[in-house]
Parts: sequence; C-alpha cells; structure tokens
Amino acid sequence: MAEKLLELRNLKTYFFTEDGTVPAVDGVSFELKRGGSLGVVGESGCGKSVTALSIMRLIPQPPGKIVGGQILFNGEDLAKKKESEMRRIRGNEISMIFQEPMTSLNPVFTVGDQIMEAIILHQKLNKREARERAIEMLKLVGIPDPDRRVDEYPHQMSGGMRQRVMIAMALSCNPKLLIADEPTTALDVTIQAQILDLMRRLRSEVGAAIILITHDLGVVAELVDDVVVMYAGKVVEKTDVRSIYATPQHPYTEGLLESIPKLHEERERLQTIEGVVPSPYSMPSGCRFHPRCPLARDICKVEEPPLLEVEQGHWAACWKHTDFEPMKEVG
Amino acid sequence: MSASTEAAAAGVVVKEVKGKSLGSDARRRFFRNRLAVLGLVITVGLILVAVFAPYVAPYDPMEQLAWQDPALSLAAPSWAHPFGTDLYGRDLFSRVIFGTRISLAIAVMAAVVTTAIGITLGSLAGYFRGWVDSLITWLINVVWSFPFLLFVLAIITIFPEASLTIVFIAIGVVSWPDIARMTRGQFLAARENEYVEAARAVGAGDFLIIFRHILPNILAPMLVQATLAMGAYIQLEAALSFLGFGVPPPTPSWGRMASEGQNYLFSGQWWWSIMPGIAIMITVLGFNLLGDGLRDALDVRQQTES
Amino acid sequence: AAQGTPKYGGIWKDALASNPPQLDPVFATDTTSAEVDYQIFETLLEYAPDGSLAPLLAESYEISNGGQTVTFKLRKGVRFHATTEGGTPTANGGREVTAQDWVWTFNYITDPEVNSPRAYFIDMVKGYAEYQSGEADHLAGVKALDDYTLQFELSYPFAPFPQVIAYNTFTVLPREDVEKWGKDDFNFHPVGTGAFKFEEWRQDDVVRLSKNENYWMKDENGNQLPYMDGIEFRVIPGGGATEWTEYQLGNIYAVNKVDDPYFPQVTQGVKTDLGNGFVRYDGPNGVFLQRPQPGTYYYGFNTEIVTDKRVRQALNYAINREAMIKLVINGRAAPAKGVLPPAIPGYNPELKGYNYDPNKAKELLAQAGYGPSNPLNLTLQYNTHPAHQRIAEALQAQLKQIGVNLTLREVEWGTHLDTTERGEVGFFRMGWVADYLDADNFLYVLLNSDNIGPEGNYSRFNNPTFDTLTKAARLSTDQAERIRLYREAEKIAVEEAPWLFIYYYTDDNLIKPFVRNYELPAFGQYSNKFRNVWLDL
Amino acid sequence: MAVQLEERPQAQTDATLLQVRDLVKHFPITRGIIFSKQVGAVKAVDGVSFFIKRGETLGLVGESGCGKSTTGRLVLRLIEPTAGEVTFEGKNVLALGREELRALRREMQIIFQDPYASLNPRMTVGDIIGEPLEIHHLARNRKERDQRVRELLDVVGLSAYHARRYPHEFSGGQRQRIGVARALAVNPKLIVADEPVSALDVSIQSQVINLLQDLQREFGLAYLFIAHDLAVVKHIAHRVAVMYLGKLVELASKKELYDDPRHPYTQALLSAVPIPDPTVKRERVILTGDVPSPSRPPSGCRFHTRCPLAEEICTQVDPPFGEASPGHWVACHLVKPGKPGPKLVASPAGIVAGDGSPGEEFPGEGGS
Amino acid sequence: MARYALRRLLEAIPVFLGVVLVVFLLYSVVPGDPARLMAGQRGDPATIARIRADMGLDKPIPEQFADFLWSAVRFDLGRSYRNNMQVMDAILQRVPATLELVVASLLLGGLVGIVVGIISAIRQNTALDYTAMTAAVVGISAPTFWIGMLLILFFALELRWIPGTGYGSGRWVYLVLPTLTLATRPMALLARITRSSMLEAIRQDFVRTARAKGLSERVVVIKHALRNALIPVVTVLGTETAAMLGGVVVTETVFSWPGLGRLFVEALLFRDYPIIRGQVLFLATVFIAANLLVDLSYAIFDPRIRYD
Ligand SMILES: Nc1ncnc2c1ncn2[C@@H]1O[C@H](COP(=O)(O)OP(=O)(O)OP(=O)(O)O)[C@@H](O)[C@H]1O
Ligand SMILES: Nc1ncnc2c1ncn2[C@@H]1O[C@H](COP(=O)(O)OP(=O)(O)OP(=O)(O)O)[C@@H](O)[C@H]1O
Ligand SMILES: [Mg+2]
Ligand SMILES: [Mg+2]
Repeated sequence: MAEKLLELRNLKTYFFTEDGTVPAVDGVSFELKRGGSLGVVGESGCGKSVTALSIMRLIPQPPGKIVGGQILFNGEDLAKKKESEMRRIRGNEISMIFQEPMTSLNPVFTVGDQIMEAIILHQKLNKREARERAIEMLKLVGIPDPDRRVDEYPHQMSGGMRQRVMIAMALSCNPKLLIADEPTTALDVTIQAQILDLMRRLRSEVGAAIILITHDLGVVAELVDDVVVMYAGKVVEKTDVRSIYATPQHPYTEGLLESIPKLHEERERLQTIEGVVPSPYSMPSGCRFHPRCPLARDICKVEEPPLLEVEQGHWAACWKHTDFEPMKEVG
Repeated sequence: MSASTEAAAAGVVVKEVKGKSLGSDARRRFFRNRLAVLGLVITVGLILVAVFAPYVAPYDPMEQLAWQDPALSLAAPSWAHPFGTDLYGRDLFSRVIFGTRISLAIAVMAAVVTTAIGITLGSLAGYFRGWVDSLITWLINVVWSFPFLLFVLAIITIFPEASLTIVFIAIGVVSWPDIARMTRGQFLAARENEYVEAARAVGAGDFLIIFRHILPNILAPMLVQATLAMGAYIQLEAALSFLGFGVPPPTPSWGRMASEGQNYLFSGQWWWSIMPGIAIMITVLGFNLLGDGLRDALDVRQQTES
Repeated sequence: AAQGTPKYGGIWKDALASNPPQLDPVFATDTTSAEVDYQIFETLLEYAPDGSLAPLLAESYEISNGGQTVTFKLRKGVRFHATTEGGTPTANGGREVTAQDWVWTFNYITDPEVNSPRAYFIDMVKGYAEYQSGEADHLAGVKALDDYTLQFELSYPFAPFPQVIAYNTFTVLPREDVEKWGKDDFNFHPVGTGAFKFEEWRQDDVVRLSKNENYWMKDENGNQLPYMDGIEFRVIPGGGATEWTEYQLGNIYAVNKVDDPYFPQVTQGVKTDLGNGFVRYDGPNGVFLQRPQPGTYYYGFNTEIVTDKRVRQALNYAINREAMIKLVINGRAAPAKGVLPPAIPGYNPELKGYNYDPNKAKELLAQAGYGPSNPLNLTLQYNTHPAHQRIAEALQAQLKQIGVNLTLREVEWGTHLDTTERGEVGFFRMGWVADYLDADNFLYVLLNSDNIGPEGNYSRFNNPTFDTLTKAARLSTDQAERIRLYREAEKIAVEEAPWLFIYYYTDDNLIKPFVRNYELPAFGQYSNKFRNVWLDL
Repeated sequence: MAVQLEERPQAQTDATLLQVRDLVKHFPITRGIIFSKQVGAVKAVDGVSFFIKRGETLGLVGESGCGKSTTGRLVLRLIEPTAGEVTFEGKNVLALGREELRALRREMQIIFQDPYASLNPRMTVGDIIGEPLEIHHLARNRKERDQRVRELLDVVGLSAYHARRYPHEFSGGQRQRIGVARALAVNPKLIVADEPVSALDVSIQSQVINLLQDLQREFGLAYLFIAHDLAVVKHIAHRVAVMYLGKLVELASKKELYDDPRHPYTQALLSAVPIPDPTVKRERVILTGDVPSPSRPPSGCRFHTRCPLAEEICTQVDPPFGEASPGHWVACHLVKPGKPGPKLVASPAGIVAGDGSPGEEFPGEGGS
Repeated sequence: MARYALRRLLEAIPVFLGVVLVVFLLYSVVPGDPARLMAGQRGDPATIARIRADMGLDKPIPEQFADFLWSAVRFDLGRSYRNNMQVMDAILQRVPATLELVVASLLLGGLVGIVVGIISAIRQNTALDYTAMTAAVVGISAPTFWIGMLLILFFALELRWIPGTGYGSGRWVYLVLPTLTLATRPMALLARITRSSMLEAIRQDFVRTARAKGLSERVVVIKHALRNALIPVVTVLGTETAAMLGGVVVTETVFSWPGLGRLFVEALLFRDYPIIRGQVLFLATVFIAANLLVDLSYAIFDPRIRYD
C-alpha cells in the first residue's frame, strides 16, 4: 500500500549566473509515500526551496536549470514533461504554499478571485460554482465569515489569514502532493501554532502527501513523519522524525540539534558549529561540511561521502560510518 | 516580521561571503554592460574633446573664412572641412568641437545648481522632518507642478537678455524638485536604517550622521539622477535655442547651431543643422546610456515611487 | 490686363508670419496685421504701386490756405460690409459711407480714451493737443462740409499730410459695429469697406476673408471686383522652412521675403529687369518679384555715448557693405549710402556716403586714440531674430579686421526698444520702413532733436543746422524746395554719422505661376491688395 | 494613579541599574501635507515599568509589533517618550541635556536585529568600531584608536586584519559580532540587544549567544534582551518580561515564568512554541484570532479578545500590573496574590508525558 | 475611495495656492513697468498712471496678491497686452488643438510604448528587446525640433505622403507628423519604464504563486504581472502628459499648430506678460489636476489605495 507518490533521484538543479555556477541542488534523492509527510530541514541557502521549485518545475530559467536526475511523480518523470503538461499538474495534483504570505498573493485581486482561478482552470467549474468552492475552502481553513472575506483583498487580511488563504488555494483542487515552503516562518508564534494546527488537521482530512520545508526543527518535529536534512545542496541525512532527534547520525545534524536553545531543557552553554555556510560559488571539495566538522579527516576533504543506510531506514552521508574508509559499507 | 528579514538577510550571507567590495561589484556589473561602456566612452570622449578643444579643432570656431573665399560659405563637408562650413565659412567641425564645451558647461553647471539646491532642501526635509519637511515638500510640489519647459522659458524671459548663466540658473531653479524629492525619500529611508540609529546610539551628532552616514549612502542614486539629467539639459538647451531663448551668439552652442542651420536643412545644406544635431544626439545618448548603466550597476531602483 | 481675361473664383492662400496682433486698424502697428487690414479696410487715399498717391475712398483732394486746409471729395456709393462672419448681418447693415463717418472715425482714433498708438501721426490736425489733453471733447480740425466733403484744418502747413492720411490706420470705421463690440473686441470682429469681408479668425491658425459682393470698385472693363471668392491667411510662424514646405506643397501661393537658404532656388530661370531696381524671375519654382522697399537698415550710435564723430565715421568706413550683403542676404539689398532709401522722394542718387576703406577707418580710429594697444570695445545690441543675428555676426567679423572688438548682445524686441528709447544703449540695430512716402518720415522723425527718445531719434542726434533744415522742409509746400532742404540735411547726417548705414531694404515675393495681376506694391508685399488678383487655375 | 505606584516592579537594592516607570510612546498618525493633523495614535508602548539590575539580563518577549523595539529605543532615548520615566543609575534619562545624553551613550548601548542594515556599508569595520571612540574622545590619537579597535575585534572573536574590511565582506554572524564590538567600544554598563540573533541561521545563532554570555561574564554587562524566541530568552535571561500590545503582561524570574506562568497569554505563548522533540507531547492552547492593531487596542484587558478565560471585568477594566508573588508581576484580573493563577493547560511549556524522552535526562527546570 | 479622493483634492489646494504665489511673484519681479509695456511705444505718463491704477499696480504687494488670487480662482487672468483679448479666452481657444495633439500623442505613445515595453520584458535579452530599447534610448536622445523637421522633410517634402503642416482644418493627416514628433519621448520613456516595471513585477512572489496554480504564461503575464506593473507606468504617463503640455511648445512651433504652445511662444516674443502668466498658471493647474487624476487612477489599479 505504501506506494511511492514522489521520488527524487539524484536531482541536480544548477544556477548559471554571471559569477559562476551555483549547484543549488546537487544530487538530492528522497521519496515520499502517498499520503505521507516529509520534512526538509537545513540552513538558509542549502537548497530547500530550489528542490521544491524543481518539483514544481518553477525554477526561473535562465539562470536556473534542472541539469540531471529524475523527479518521479506517480511514476512519471516530471523533469521530462512538457510545459503544457506541467501546467495541468501544477495547482492541481501538486500545489505549493510559500513562505511570504504578505507578498505571495496578488495585491490587486480579491482572495476569492485568486482561489477561483485555479478551480476554474483545473476543475472546469463555472464562476458561480468556483466561488462556492472558494468559500467552502475558506471555511475549511478556518477563516471566519468566509462569505464576506472571499471578496476582500489580501491587504485587508492579517498575515495569518493570508497564509490560510494560501493554504485554501493550494488545497482547492485536492492535490495529491502539497509542498509547504516555510509556511510559518514569517508568522508569530501564536499564529504559527494556529497554522500548524490547521495543517495537522487538514492532513488527516484531505489526505494529501506533504513536503514541509523549514529551518525550524521544532516545526518538523510537530508535523511530519520523515525528515531529510540538507546541507549545501546535498542530503546529509534522512530518516524518520524520531530517529533524527534521538540518534542523529551526521555531525551536522548533531551540531544543529545541540546548538539550539530549547524550551524544555536547560543548558549551561550552547554548542556551536564553527565557521560559516560555504559559498555556493566555491563549494568545498569532498564532504561539503568538512571545513566546519569537528570530526573531519583527510578523506573528508577529498572524497564525497555516499549516503549510507546506517540503520534501518536511517541514511547519513558521513565517512565516520565507514571509519573513514571510502569503500567500507555499513549494515 | 523579524523572521522574514531573517530569511532575506540570510539569503545574502551566502552571496556575500565571497567578499567582493560594493564598488568592484558595481564596476564589474557596469563593465559587463556593453551599452553602459559605450555611454562611458562617449562621455569621457566628449570631456576630452572639450578640454582639448583648441588642439583638436583645426580652425578658430569664430573665424569667418567666407570673406576671403566666398566659396567657403556653406561649403559641403570635405577633407578640409569634415562637417562643412556655415554661411560665414566658419568651420562647423571646429564649432561642433568647441560646442562641446558650451553644452557640457550647461549640462554640468545646471546639474550642479540643481543638485545643490535639491540636495540641500531634500536633506533638510528628510532629516529634520516636521514643519521643515512640510514646507519643503510643499515647495517641491509647487515647483513640480509647473510644466518644465514653460517654466524655464518664463524665467528666462524675466531677464532682458539671455546668457549662459541665466539659462542654467533657470534650469536649476525649475528642476531641483526631482533631486530634492529623491534626496528626501532617500533620507527618510536612510534615517530609518539601523546603522543611522546605531550612530545616534553611540552619540553621533546631526552633522556626522548626515555627512558620514546618510549622504555617502545616497550618492549612487543621485549620481544616476544627475547623469540622466545632464542629457536632458543638453536637449533643453537645444529646445531653448530653437525657440530663440538659448545662449546668445556667436557662442557655438550646439542647440544654437542646429537651429541656425535648420532652414538650410530644406535647401540642401543639411550639414549646418545635422552635424550639431548629431552631436547633441550622441551626447545625450552617452549620458543616457551612462546613467542607465550606472543605475543598473549601482542597483538603484527606478524612481517610480515618490 | 495683359495677362488674359480675368477668371472669377478661387481662394487666395497666403502665409502670415505670426498671429496678427491686431485686426483693428486703430491699434494695428505691425505689417502682419496690416496685411489683413488692407483687404478689409480702406483709406481716403492709397499708394499706387509706383509710390504715387492715388484716390481711394476720396475721389480727389485739395490743399488750400497756405497748406493748412485739406479738403477731400468723397466717393459716392461706398458701403460698409453688410454681412460678416458666415453671413451674419453687421450692425451697420451695409449702409453708405458719408463724411460724418469719417469725422466720427478720426475723432475715435484721436480719442485719448481709445489711445491709438498711431493717433500722433495726425497731431498737426487742429485741436489734436486739446483733445488729447482733455481740454476739448472732440477733434476740432476735422469737419464734414456735406455728406461727401471732408475737411481737415491743420495747425501748421504740413506738406506730407495726404501721404500720412494714406496710412493704414486712417480707414473709415462703421460706428455701429465699433460700438457694438467695443474697443477691445472690434479687433476680433472687424468690419470695413474693403474688397473682402472678415469671415473667421482662428487664433494662431488662420484668418479667413470672403469676397465683398457689394464692393464699389469695378475693373476697367466694368467687371465687379474682386475676382476671387476669398482669402485664407495661414499663420506660419517664423516663415522659413515651414513656409517653404507649404509653398512647395501648393498650400500657399506666395512666399514673402523668401528666406536666404532658398534664394538660389528662386532666382533660377528667366530674369527680366523691369527698371528702377525691379526684377522678375520666371523659374521652376514660380515667379519671383523683387523691388526696392522704402526702408533703411542701420545700426544706430547713441551720439551721447559714442560722442566721437571719428569713431562713428571709422566704423562706417570699416565695413564692406557689398560683401556683407552678398554673403549674408544673398545680395538682396542695396548698400546704404545715407538715410533715405531710393523709393522716397528726395532720395539722392549722387550721395557719396562711405565706401569700404579699412585703412581710412584705422586712421580715423588712431586719431580718436584707438589702436592695437588700446582697442575699441563696443557692444552691439540687437533684437532676437536670425536675420539680425546673421548681419551682426558678419559685422563682428568685419570690425575685427580693423581691431575693433564687438560684443553681441541679443535681447527681446520689447526690451531692445525700451532701452534704446531711453538712450541706455550705445550701439543698436534698427530698421525703419516708411509709414508714408516722404523724407519727413525719415529725416525729421528719426534724426531731428524734437524727436529724441521714443519719438524716433534713438541716436539722440542733435545738430542745429540739421534741425532747422528738416523743420523748414516740413512746413514748406514747395516740393522742389523741400527736396533741396532734405538733401542738404541728409548730407549733414552722413557726415556726422549718427548711424552705421547698412542697407536699403529690398522686398521680394515668390508667387505661383498661375497668379495673375499681382504686383509688388511700393511699401512692400504686406500692403498688397488682392482686389484685382485672379487665379488662372 | 498614585496609589498604584507600589505595584510597579521596583528593585529595592541599589544594584538597580535601570528603572523604567510607566513608559508610554504613542506615534501620532497624521493626515495632510501642510495642515497635517493628528487623526490617531499607534500606542506602541503604553505604560511599561520594569527594572534591570547590574549584570543582569532581562528578556523581553512578545509578538511582532507589540512594542519591544520601541521600548528598547525609549530606554536609550533614541526616541522621545510620550510619558513616563527612565532612570539610569539614579539619573533621570529623560531630563538629560544634549551633552549629558551624549555621556549617557557611553553607559548604554544597543545592538540590532539586522546585521545587514545596522552597519554602514560605506565605512570600514575599523571606522565603524572606532567611531564611538572618536565621538567620546576615548582614544588620544589614531594609533591608540586602532589599537583599541584591534582589542575589541579580538574580544568578539574577529581578527585585527578585519578592521580594514567593509561590512559586506562578512557573514551575518560576523557582522553581528562587529555590532557587538561597536557597542562594547564605550565600555557600557547596559546593552539593549534588539533581537540580536533572530536574523541569523540556527547554526550561527549559538555563536552569538555564547559570545553575549561570555561578555556579560567578563565585563559585568547588563542586557535588555529583546527576542520573540522564547527558547533563546530562556537560555540567556535571568528574568523575563512578556509584552502584549504595548503593555507588560507578566514579569518574573526565568524559572518562575517558564515553570509557573500566571498570565493566560504567557501560558498560550509558551504552549505554542514548537519543541524540536517529537517525543514531547503537550497539551496545546491555540489562541484564536490575530493580535489587534496597536492603533485601536481593545478596551479593558488588551488580551481579552483572544483570552479563553476572559470574564466580564476583563472587557471593561485594564488590569493593574501587580506583584502576584515576590518578584512576579502579572497584569491579569484572574490572578490573585497568593493564589494559584488561572490555568489554560496543566503545563504550558513542559512535558506531559515522556516515553523515554531525552527531556528527562535533564532534571530540574524542564519537568513539571 | 471617496475619502481618498477628497483627501487628495484637499491636499492639492495648498499646492495650488503655492502655484498662484509663484506665478504672482514671477510676474511682479518682471523688470520694467508692465504698465509702460501696455501703454505702448509712446505711452505718456498720464496713460501709464491710468493703466497702473487699472491694474492695481499701485496697491501694496499683499493686496495685489490677494486680488490676483481672487481673479485666479475666478479664471479671470486679465487681458493680453497685445490685443486685449481675455487671457482665459485666448487660452481656451487654443486648448482644442493642443488637446487633440496631446491626446493623439498619448494614445500613440502610450499604446506603442507599453506594448513594446511588455514585449521587451517578456522577450528579455533577445534581439527584439535590444533593438526596441536601443531605439527607445535613441528616441529620447534626439532633439525634438529636429525630429519634427526631419519628419516634414521626409514625409511631406520628399514622399509627399502628408499634404502639409498646420492644423489642416482638423483633417487627421495633419495630425500625423506632429503626433509622431510629440509621441517620440513618451513612447520611448514608457517602453523603458514598462519593461523595467514588468521585469520587476514578474519577479514578484505572487507571480510565482500564479504559476504554481498552473496558469498559462500568458495569463500570468497579462493578468497578474501587468496590472501590478502598470502602477509606475501610470505615474510616468501622468507626468509625461504634463511634460507634453510643455513639450508642445516646440512641436507646435515646428508644425504651425495653433495650440497653447504657439500662444506661449508668441507671448514670449512680445513679452505679453498676462498671457505668459495666465498660461503658466493655467497649465500648472492642469498639471495639478492631471496628477490628481493619476493618483485617483492608482485606486483603479491598486485596491490597497481604494480601501485606504
Ligand atoms: N534565481 C537564482 N539565481 C541564482 N542563484 C539562486 C537562485 N535561486 C536560488 N539560488 C541559489 O540557490 C541556493 C539555494 O537556494 P534556496 O532558495 O533553495 O535555499 P533555501 O534552502 O530555500 O534557503 P532559505 O531558508 O533561505 O529559503 C542558494 O545558494 C541561492 O543563492
Ligand atoms: N516610528 C514609528 N512611527 C509609527 N509607528 C511606529 C514607529 N515605530 C514603531 N511603530 C509601531 O509601533 C508598534 C510597535 O513597534 P515595535 O517595533 O516596537 O514592535 P516590536 O515588538 O519590536 O515588533 P518586531 O518583533 O516586529 O520587531 C508597531 O505597530 C509599529 O508599527
Ligand atoms: Mg527557501
Ligand atoms: Mg522589533
């Protein structure tokens, strides 16, 4: 039953800019079950959004280009689809919520218009029916007084409300996959809680699979089953959500978890990951984390570690699992 | 809100760690833009021509050769006179070369006057706000309400005779609001900058804040604005000359020459008007390309909001 | 008449150099307005193309009482326009003009409330001063002896009075219409007796006139005049290229004072010398007519500023008038030797004037204390116009040759006039085209010390002998005696050199070949009347 | 109002560095260009009182727009308050003249949230850090200034050669260090840290937090630490104040506040924070609605529109900021001194049930 | 919306007052005595004195200003020195011709400019884009009178496609060349501004949202991006309209077009101060009104203003 809805195989999306090539996503693979939920975490600029946009095939081109890999959605490779075919999928089978609720809605159209647009396009409903549906969706995402609100403009709504509208819009055509790119980052804690609560509720109601992109490890913990940790365009670790917190297998993940202050724990002093995120124009050779890694050895500087299954369903890309020997596999 | 800046800001980390300086970055962007470089070449070329006019020009621009040789009246372009001659047998090539001085002088002086008034008033308004701002904003709106050319003409005609000084003063008096408005906007934005607040927090006075923290940071848009304006002023001089209100003769201003020669356009002696006209066009083009290039390179946003 | 049988119909299309400032002849002072007014309004006398006086609304006149009474016999059957502006009836209803109308008109013109800028032309009419100052309530010196007899009494004998009365301000006006519109608006609704009636004036665009069906004049074969159905004056600012284009495109039929760039093109073709400086070219671009015009172009010295006669003379010797005229205005003028242009009675063909003699000029300058070590610096002020600029620049170059530094100063006409009138300018451009064809209009008006300042003597020339001579010539009724006096006076003026004499005006006109009966009048193209012209289309 | 004076948090000891009383800042909303008239006010800060002791960190938390930054700026007198009192080491800050205010700038400093906007891009790092030294004549000459700049760079973990560079050549965390160095240049006693780590990536945040803590220890600094991240505040602060719509709703020591939050808003806030531990299960309070606009704050208790426990009185009367227990101030009608406060959830921040959760490995603060 | 409109209107009042003040000052610093100018060449002192009294020039300056202001709001701008025409009449007579020209140029410039701008933006960095933008920058660089003369030379004299210059009794062919001349600048300017503002709009987050819905590129560009991009374009359109009111001076002179520009030039040449003053005041007022319209039209494009 756990059929794959989405599978990324060695996805590579590069940006060819004046200053050089940015390997924003450089061989990312993961999979998502039908109705499953996956969190993608990582620091700013590690390629989370680019991964999501690649799936949607919304990479600005130029300068961006999917240069390799496959995006298998329902077994079909989206990377090879024609633009017209993609349009049928976007907003219909795969939809997306963006980080900035303030700017992601068009200020000159009513929220109703903007929701109806996708409904009319994909569901072939007429205007009146589409409006009904839009109101229904607004009700679903918990917007009070949806009959009135449907005719309001984005600027008349608060950030939280707008994000609800975005969610309503994304869900309006019953997508099979919902990609949420930092849906709560721009929101206040109490509003964030509302939205997370809403998403949790909708997940069970709508049944869409979810990819949740965030840099907030707390949000991931609350909402998804599986987690992918990215660093500098690469997946460094992936596993289920419990294991990632309990037994992180990559020094980066470990460092990350240790460096954030936590509400339910008291620490004398925070751990730090020294150094900075590498420049995308000059990625370190070998393991991209090696300049900041406390465990780094010579091999890390030259050989890129493969993503190894270090435990059942727990993958990590670090030489430490091979005792820093390139060829040694672990069970 | 905090989190949104976070993402935006963090996005830059990656880009900027490379450690290119603002200037070199802009320079690189500028020199990659072929049109911008063309603009720069034109402008620099013109400045050189203006500076070395006496050495470049083959003849005295005022010398009327036709008295000695009537054939040199309205002579067509030739090797001896590449741009031809005018009615009096003055060498148009030399006149166009010397015209560079006048045109650039008008452009530069008008820009200086404009910028001086504009920056002063704009800074006052933007920095002190309150009634000073209200007053200056009002003045800006008032002056801005006058159709540019008409107002310049109206001012010029107050004076009994036209002169170079009057022309650029009139231009300055009329066209400062643009730069003042921009300066004011930049000031309002800049004074909200945290580094300005930080400077105040460490005890910096108004003077330091204006001259060290705000002005240097708004130079780029003003440079762009001034460059584009210079092109506009050269054109304005041409329009004024055409209407008969420009720089008085025999000063070889391009606008004057182009308009003196305009009637000869239809009688076959096209060069009298066309040559200075082309000079105007190339110069304005140069300033426009340079301004556009600077804007793109310095990443100054289009002045759409006011 | 030699040009075939006249055809009726057609519209005369012509250009005006600017929007006419004034169509009310009482206020019009410029040639553009006059050009239109000549078609609508009529004077007692007019100038024939040869410059002689001819009867118009007066059939004849008589001078008596030692030159102090002038009596006009008026033509019968002259009517004001009955309709105007699209056929709307005029207030006067097209009634006949009588001597009373003339009396009213002259009173109106000289009324101080009306403030006509040309009223002073007839300040010799008895009672003028009293009326102006408010002591009298009317102009005493003009009377209607009967319906068709009009008499003027002058305070002193004034020989050129008939010439003055032919000036285009002194036309008969229909009292009803003037009063209907008032002095501000009659300008926009002019009504007269002329061959053409006012139809429409679209500001800055066009003035349209239509044929006056009730016009009193017939041609020699008894055909009703005018021949053409109307006139369309297009306002084409600045003349120049646009006017030329319009002519080329056939949108106008005549170009007055063809601009220099096109001159070589219009002087192609067959040249006919008609004598007295009249020339006619029949070329591919049409018929080009040229004739001397009663006007002089000069640079005035303010004799109170440039006091040294030698300097003034030196400059007169320093310029090569022929070369200048040839280069700058295509040779379209005669070098000026003195004050009086050829068309004026009293013009002295024998006058020696100044020839081009740079050495003599330098010599005189040296005597005056100027030389290479102490060059003469002078500023010439002229009013904004390309033609003036061109001559000024040429002058500048020529004076350079004798070591004089001339600075050019271009100002607007109003300012120019103002400052020269007040005597603030040392060296200034001026031109004078006769108001009436008499030497008085030049020598007395421009150089007699009575007229220093705004009256016309901008040079502030003050020479007692000259004054006596010109005053005497004014009062004399003996034409030969007058001419003698004027020639003597002019000699003094040339010797004293209050002016830098430049040239005598020449007028020219380019017309389409199908235009018939077209003559260039004595005052110049602007004084043309189109009542006889017909189009061979 | 005078009777309520005692209710305001006021430190008894002379260890008090900063005392803030009834601080108010209303930003006027004006219309019109010339004849501008005030049509309303943003009540950004509307009666805030607290104190900070020497060497102490007071955390100030609250949602966006509740007036945290405005409070910080008022304390430094970067903006003029509408009303209220700020006393620093016994000096009335608001009464200071121009020169005295300048002198005060040596005592109090600020570091900002945005590491990009807070450094003048056209000045070298050396000039940025050296500017306060120049202004306050803390260096006799250029050499001395440079020497001091190098020291400061060293203190914040940067190298001397960095002084010649421009801000954009640094990463966010490094820039934040430069900001700290500038603040330290004058040897201040109090630093207002306005969300100093919010803009930083998680892996960088901890570097800056550690630095701030180290500096506090080394120089005896006091911080007014503004943040919206409750976990960060919990880590760094000694006492914590919670702000809602221009008012403080609760102020207590860290332990008290996190373990025993009295105000319903504090409780909701704590329960809303996602905890990066899937094993931690919590009862959540989800507040409904949005934060009202500070230009039209609700009557009575400003929180009543979103408070699940609101009663009639809450809509009418603005609750006083009273001391519910020693050192623990709350502004809530439902909180009575000495009695347990209202409870939205059993333990807002803490762990309800753990199945072998790592949380239990740290006894003490986290447990219920 | 109504409140917004009203507020903008009220804000325009002080600006209008300022305009009147500047015009008044402009006029009262004119060197030389206007009464003398009016009295004409031979005006005697009595006449001048009478005219002075008539014009109120003997009153104190503030009173003169008050009178002037009062006349200005009644559109009583005095009479021309030259022909005594009511200045307001003189202006109103010229308005239709200028309006025709300005409207035609705006339509041409606006339409072509905006369309070219959009195409350039969509086809960014293509040969088409480069060509259009180069043409635009060249178009902005050429002196206006020159463009006009060359057009006449080429289309009227050489090709004879156009029967001539002038108002041509309202025949539209006559409008072609002056319109082309006057429209060059706004066309070029609008093309540039539309392009950059489109490029900016296309980068916006909500455009990405629209794409994520599966909308076709055409809908995304035309519906979502353009409407937002038009806001700065409207601003430029507004200021350009106003600038054109000044720019007609040159164009109308070149083409003998009987509009406001000609009136102004003639007035300048004759120092007909009442006309100069009246027209500057009139056009400034039109400018203020145009700005007001532009501001109000924002509300059409931008609901954020509508619901202010
Ligand atoms: N249009 C673009 N042109 C050039 N580089 C780009 C572009 N978009 C993204 N990148 C680069 O791709 C890399 C990954 O960016 P991405 O937006 O996926 O990061 P992210 O993980 O989503 O970060 P954040 O948390 O800040 O959203 C970054 O280095 C970024 O600079
Ligand atoms: N200069 C100002 N003029 C007008 N209103 C202002 C000004 N500064 C702040 N405000 C308003 O005052 C309120 C409080 O702002 P403040 O910046 O103090 O909030 P904050 O708690 O720091 O929020 P954030 O977490 O977003 O930084 C906000 O509604 C804000 O819009
Ligand atoms: Mg992202
Ligand atoms: Mg803040």
